[in-house]
Amino acid sequence: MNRLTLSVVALVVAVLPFAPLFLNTYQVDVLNSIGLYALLALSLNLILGEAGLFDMGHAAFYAMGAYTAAILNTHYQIPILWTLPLSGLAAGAFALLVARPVIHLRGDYLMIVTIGVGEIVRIALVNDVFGITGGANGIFGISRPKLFGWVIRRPEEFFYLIWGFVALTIFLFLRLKQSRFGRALNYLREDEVAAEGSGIDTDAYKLAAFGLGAAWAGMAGTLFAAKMTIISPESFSFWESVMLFMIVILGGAGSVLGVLLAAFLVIGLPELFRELAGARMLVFGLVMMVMMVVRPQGLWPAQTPRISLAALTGARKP
Amino acid sequence: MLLEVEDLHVRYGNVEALHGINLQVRQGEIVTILGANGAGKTTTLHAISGLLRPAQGEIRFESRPIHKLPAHRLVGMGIAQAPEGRRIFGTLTVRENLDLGAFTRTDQVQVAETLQWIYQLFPVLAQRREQLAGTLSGGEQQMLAIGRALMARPRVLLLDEPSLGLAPLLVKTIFQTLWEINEAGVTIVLVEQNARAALKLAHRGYVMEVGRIVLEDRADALLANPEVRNAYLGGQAAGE
Amino acid sequence: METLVADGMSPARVPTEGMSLLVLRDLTKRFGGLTAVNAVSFAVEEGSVVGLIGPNGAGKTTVFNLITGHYRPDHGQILFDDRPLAGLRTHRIIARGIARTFQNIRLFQRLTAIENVLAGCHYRMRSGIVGGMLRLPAQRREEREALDRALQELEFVGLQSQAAVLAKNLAYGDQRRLEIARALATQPRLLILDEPAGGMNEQETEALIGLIAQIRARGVTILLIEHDMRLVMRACEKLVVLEYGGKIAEGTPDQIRRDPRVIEAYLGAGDDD
Amino acid sequence: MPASGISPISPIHSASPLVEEFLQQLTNGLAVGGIYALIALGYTMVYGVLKLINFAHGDLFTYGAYLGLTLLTSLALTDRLGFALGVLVLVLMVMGLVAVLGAILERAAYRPLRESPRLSAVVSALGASIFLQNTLMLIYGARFQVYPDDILPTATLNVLGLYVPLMRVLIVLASVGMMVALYLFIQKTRIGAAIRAAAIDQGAARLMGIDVNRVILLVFLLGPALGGVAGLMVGLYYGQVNFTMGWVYGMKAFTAAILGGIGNIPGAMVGGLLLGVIEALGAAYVSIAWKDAIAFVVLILILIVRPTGLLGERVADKI
Amino acid sequence: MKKSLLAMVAALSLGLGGGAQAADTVKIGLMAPLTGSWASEGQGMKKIVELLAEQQNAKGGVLGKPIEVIVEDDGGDPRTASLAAQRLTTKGVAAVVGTYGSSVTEASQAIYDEAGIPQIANGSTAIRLTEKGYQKFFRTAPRDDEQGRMAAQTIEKLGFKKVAILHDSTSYAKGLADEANALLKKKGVEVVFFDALTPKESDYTAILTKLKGANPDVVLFTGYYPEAGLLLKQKKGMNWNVPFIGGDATNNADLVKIAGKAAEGFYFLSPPQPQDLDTPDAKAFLADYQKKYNELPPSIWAVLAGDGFRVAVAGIEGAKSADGAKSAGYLHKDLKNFPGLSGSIAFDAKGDREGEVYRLYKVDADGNFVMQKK
Repeated sequence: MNRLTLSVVALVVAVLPFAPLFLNTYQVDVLNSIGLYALLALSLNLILGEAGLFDMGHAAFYAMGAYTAAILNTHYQIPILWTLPLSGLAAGAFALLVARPVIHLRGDYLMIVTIGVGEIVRIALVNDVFGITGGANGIFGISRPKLFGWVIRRPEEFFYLIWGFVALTIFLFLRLKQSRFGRALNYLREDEVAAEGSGIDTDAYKLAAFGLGAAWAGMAGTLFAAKMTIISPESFSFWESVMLFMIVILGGAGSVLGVLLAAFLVIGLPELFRELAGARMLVFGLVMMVMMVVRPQGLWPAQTPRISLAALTGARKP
Repeated sequence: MLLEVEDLHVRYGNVEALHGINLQVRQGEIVTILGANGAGKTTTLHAISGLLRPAQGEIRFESRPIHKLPAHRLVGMGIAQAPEGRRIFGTLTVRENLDLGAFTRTDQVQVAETLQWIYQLFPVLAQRREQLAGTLSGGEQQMLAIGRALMARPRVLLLDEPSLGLAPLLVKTIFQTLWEINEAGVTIVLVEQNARAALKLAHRGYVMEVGRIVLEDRADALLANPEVRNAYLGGQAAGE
Repeated sequence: METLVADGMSPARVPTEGMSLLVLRDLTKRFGGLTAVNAVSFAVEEGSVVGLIGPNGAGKTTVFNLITGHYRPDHGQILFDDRPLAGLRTHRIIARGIARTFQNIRLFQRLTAIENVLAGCHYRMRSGIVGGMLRLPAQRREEREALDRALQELEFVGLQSQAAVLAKNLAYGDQRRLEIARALATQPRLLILDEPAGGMNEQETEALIGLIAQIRARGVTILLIEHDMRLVMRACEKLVVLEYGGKIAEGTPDQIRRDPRVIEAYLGAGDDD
Repeated sequence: MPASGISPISPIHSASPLVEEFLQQLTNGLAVGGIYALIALGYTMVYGVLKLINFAHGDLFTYGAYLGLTLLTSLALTDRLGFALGVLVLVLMVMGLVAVLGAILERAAYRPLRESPRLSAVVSALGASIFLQNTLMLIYGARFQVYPDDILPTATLNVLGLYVPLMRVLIVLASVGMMVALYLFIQKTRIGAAIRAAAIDQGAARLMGIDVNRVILLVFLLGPALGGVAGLMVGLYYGQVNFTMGWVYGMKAFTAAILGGIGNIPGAMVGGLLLGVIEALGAAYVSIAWKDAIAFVVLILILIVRPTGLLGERVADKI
Repeated sequence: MKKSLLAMVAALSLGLGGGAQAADTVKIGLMAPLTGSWASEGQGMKKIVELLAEQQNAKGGVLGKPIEVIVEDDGGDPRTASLAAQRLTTKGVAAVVGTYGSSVTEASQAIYDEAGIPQIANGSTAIRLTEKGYQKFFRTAPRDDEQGRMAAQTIEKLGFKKVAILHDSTSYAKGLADEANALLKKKGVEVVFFDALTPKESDYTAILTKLKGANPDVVLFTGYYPEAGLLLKQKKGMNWNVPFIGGDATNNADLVKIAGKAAEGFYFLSPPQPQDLDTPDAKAFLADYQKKYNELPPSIWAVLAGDGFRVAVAGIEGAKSADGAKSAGYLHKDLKNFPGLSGSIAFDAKGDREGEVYRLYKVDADGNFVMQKK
């Protein structure tokens, strides 16, 4: 990272916590939306960016988490934020279950299977599977989250909840990236055969990437359910998966900061183009195309090398 | 002069891989290019066959500048390459591979003659003509790669490491055939790691180091050159 | 040492000071109608360097892939350290102490040299998702140790100055050596090299012969496939020759060099280069 | 509560209504599948040569439908030339225009990304898809567009008790005909060989004297042309088109291409027809509401057994 | 490049600005699906509301100030709708009209309620929208249960004994189908088929074949007009002459365009068609609309958005204040027999429209929608 970008990042980090003070509720809500998508995209980035597994059905895991939270909250009156780990677990377990038989599929074949899983989940939700998802109506009446007795209701309040979780996610994921686990995902992205031949259980790591990414998406789903207080299948359509996919690739697969930046653009641009009314999606599509052509590696590609020379020389000294 | 390369510079992005190469190939010659890995031998071949665009310098074929022409135009003019790693079309049959070698030719009768010639040079290809090329062994694939290049009836044949990964017996066979091909009038430019075999076959040789030509001489002179022996022939050979 | 001419029978224990680290017994692999490996048996003694040679398509790489678990044998046995390997997945086999390099270089191209070598350290490390996220002291210690080991291996193959260079930006010979460093980082007892000198010129091959000797001096047993006869003759103490999937000869380099069947099938007559 | 004990399925004229219904559903599925197959060909051809999933292909299909409508109504082709000739001219015009659109798309959105990571081109394709779709909405408006309904003959064939509209038969025949023609072109001609060579190894193809850029251009003319015709056929036969229809059909066709083994031309045909039949039978015998889910479950099961689709090459990783 | 990226981000954050300005106009928000699947409805809504505002302003606006209509696109999707709603709340609107689609409306209800802005929905018929106790939520559209009741009555009255019910899994269509199903069973009418099709496809012959196998007297389709049109057309192609009854979402002129002659004999339930609006006021307005846009409104839902706009204005005028609580209070209590385009309007305590709105229509041989006598 050069000095300019470092200082810009520092500036954003310094200013962001105060954003609700000088933005109106709409603008704060746009930031909340961006934050949710940033969370989802970061979770997809583990699967798609770090491990190189083409997942274009990520909305299924997001839905899994949101519905788990909503059902637990409305049927069993469990406070919505308490369901966070449970919906993460549910989404993660679901991902492991469905990914297990198809984990050997390569590239585009895996992509269509994930698209299929996303559609199957959506259709199941629409058809009110097990009679608990509310069908096309979805689930409503989800209670507002409470944190230390404080009811979170206004966008300004959600801002801190969502972005606090984003900050925690970035912190953890950046560390994970430089760990044994993170490297293993990169090995299998680069060359599966060589990774297996270096003693890495590639199947286990692919599943782990799916499980962890899905679990995180599930937790993002909980926040979404808490924010909207009503969820319905149309919030988890194929289009959502496509948007997340675009965010990760546009940002630069495997790049945490790039993914964040892309979440700002992909979610923010259509808002920026609101003045264009009916033409706003047209301009959005054009901008996507142009950005990709101008920056084929992504807006902010992953930094290499990630192990600094300083760390190398440090390690040599016993 | 059949082929002339003059002050050739090639860049990959910001890195210059060739810093001004000069070489000449006369009609009927076998010329070999030696050098360590990364010296720029393959880059030179790719520039000649049009897969890479030179940043500077000129390549002339029969006195016509060709360095601005795309690869597919050069095949018709008489420059064919059997690339490194063979790059045969694995899911097509042997016969289809050979037919593609003659893609630019329209003289069906003569194409059939060339095909017979190639089956004669490499009888195994005739036996396996209906087989998928990907199922051939490494040596057979190399023969197919050479045969496919010859189907264009080139004036000059560029060969990139034809002995790579081949058993000693096969290397001998291939080099024997290269000699036959040359006898039939095809000029050959040969890039080889197996410097000894290459120099024994070639008339002349060039030695490249990090993007430059450092030595140029008759092949037997290079074979005797102590520097060359030291650098590329591993000092004294085992078994001698 | 005595020559064991192939007869499809299991090899007699060769009386050397070492034990047989790897024993192949009657190994057979078919692909569709093609028998790629046909009842091959041989043994690799602990501490030795054994060469597997033969014409292209003789099934040498298939034998390697059977040993490292990329393929399952249709018939026969592979014993490593007297325990069967059959049915294990590759990473389990690596954990048993077998490491390999590939005929076509398979590095993690967009990662640095040191990260490539760290892949070899992977299975001896413990930390998982939670450890990685929280960066606990145990995990930090483990990372430091792994980094240290990886650097040692880089140094061993002479690439310490290239540690932070992306694998794809390394020279060809350096890439081959990096692959060996990655394999060595798994701390193998048996190292399997598939055409390590492929694409090297004679001088680079010289250096490789030196490196093989060094690896052997560390006590690592080596099994290699190679077409470069100078390397094979000088580095190996035993050669196994395959043709059409079957073993046609086994013995010392000198014996093999004079074996008429090997000359006919593989080496060719006449001058010896 | 039904008071009577009469079965809801009353006997119809045929001896075996169950068999009849099954056959009817089979023909229903084949008719839809033919359209899927025609679109799937575009995906598979582009994928074969560029390893790119052209997510904008579905929108080219929509353009075929819209351009067809505009040409049909503004030029009054069938009035002037008669039905058969008019439709033929219309088909050719739509093919040509959509092919040109495909070529422009290749030039603008994909060629600059040819050396880039594959997924970058996928995102560019998605962007192009959004762009194309919304352009159409701005030009024609968001309302459904409707083909004049007096153009096609409405004759219905009654074969063994099955009602098969004549146009359906024609559509299936036309689809199969175009597919066979394409297959022969790829397999038997010199240019077809060049396409196959470029699909395997572009660099080697250039060394054969093949102009790879022209091959890619050709693929981006042929695939969209077939997609455009499919759009026209849907418009002519079903009568209504809307600017988002390419998204639905495109996804189905992409599924079909994968089912058959992407990159494989006969695979796209088999995959398309099979997907149509699976959908029809799934709707008939399991549940209409779960039809798409059933199709995906079948796809996943097939991929578990055959990881590269029905006719896809099984690429063993060469080690 | 980095710099230009930063510039983009900066532009983005600035572009999202533009808060409320000084109130020299009365702002009325319209939330409508201008893009996405229901863009055609949304654009109709926009045209109607803008024309009405123009006319109102010509008459002097409201409270002596001109009316400014602020349109936000909800994309027909709940998440975008919640952002659109937030944005409208920051613009100082006195009331919001819209939107089309119950779940989309639902995603915005709480936001307006918390901001104290009255919302008058048009194309949102789900029962529960008015069961939550929001005091500032109204709708000009009738509720699904009323339509369900009407559907069951009609089927009974027309004497059908075996009914097949087909919906499209959307919240609205499923709700209506469930409602009708329960009522029909209660009345002793046999329901021989109940399932959902997948919207947006072109070929429904597989479904029709299955339907035919169930041999119903009549098919009740509760989904939308594009699918209804195709069903009718393909049903005719199969030589199957069973009558079809549609719900109010099939009320769209495009239905006949899609189905062609096959539309003849199709029944549907709907609030009165734009052209059946019989008050002179409505007739005059439709003439103006035709003059300005050279077409008729796409459906009754757009007209109901127009009514929403008029009601919103009436509320402000009646309360003599742009304050949300006051105008909402006026609408609940004091608005009686308000002359809307779709007939007289009054709201009950829940914010639902009072009175029976539904009519039975039948398509005649020329493709006209003919209102049947009650």
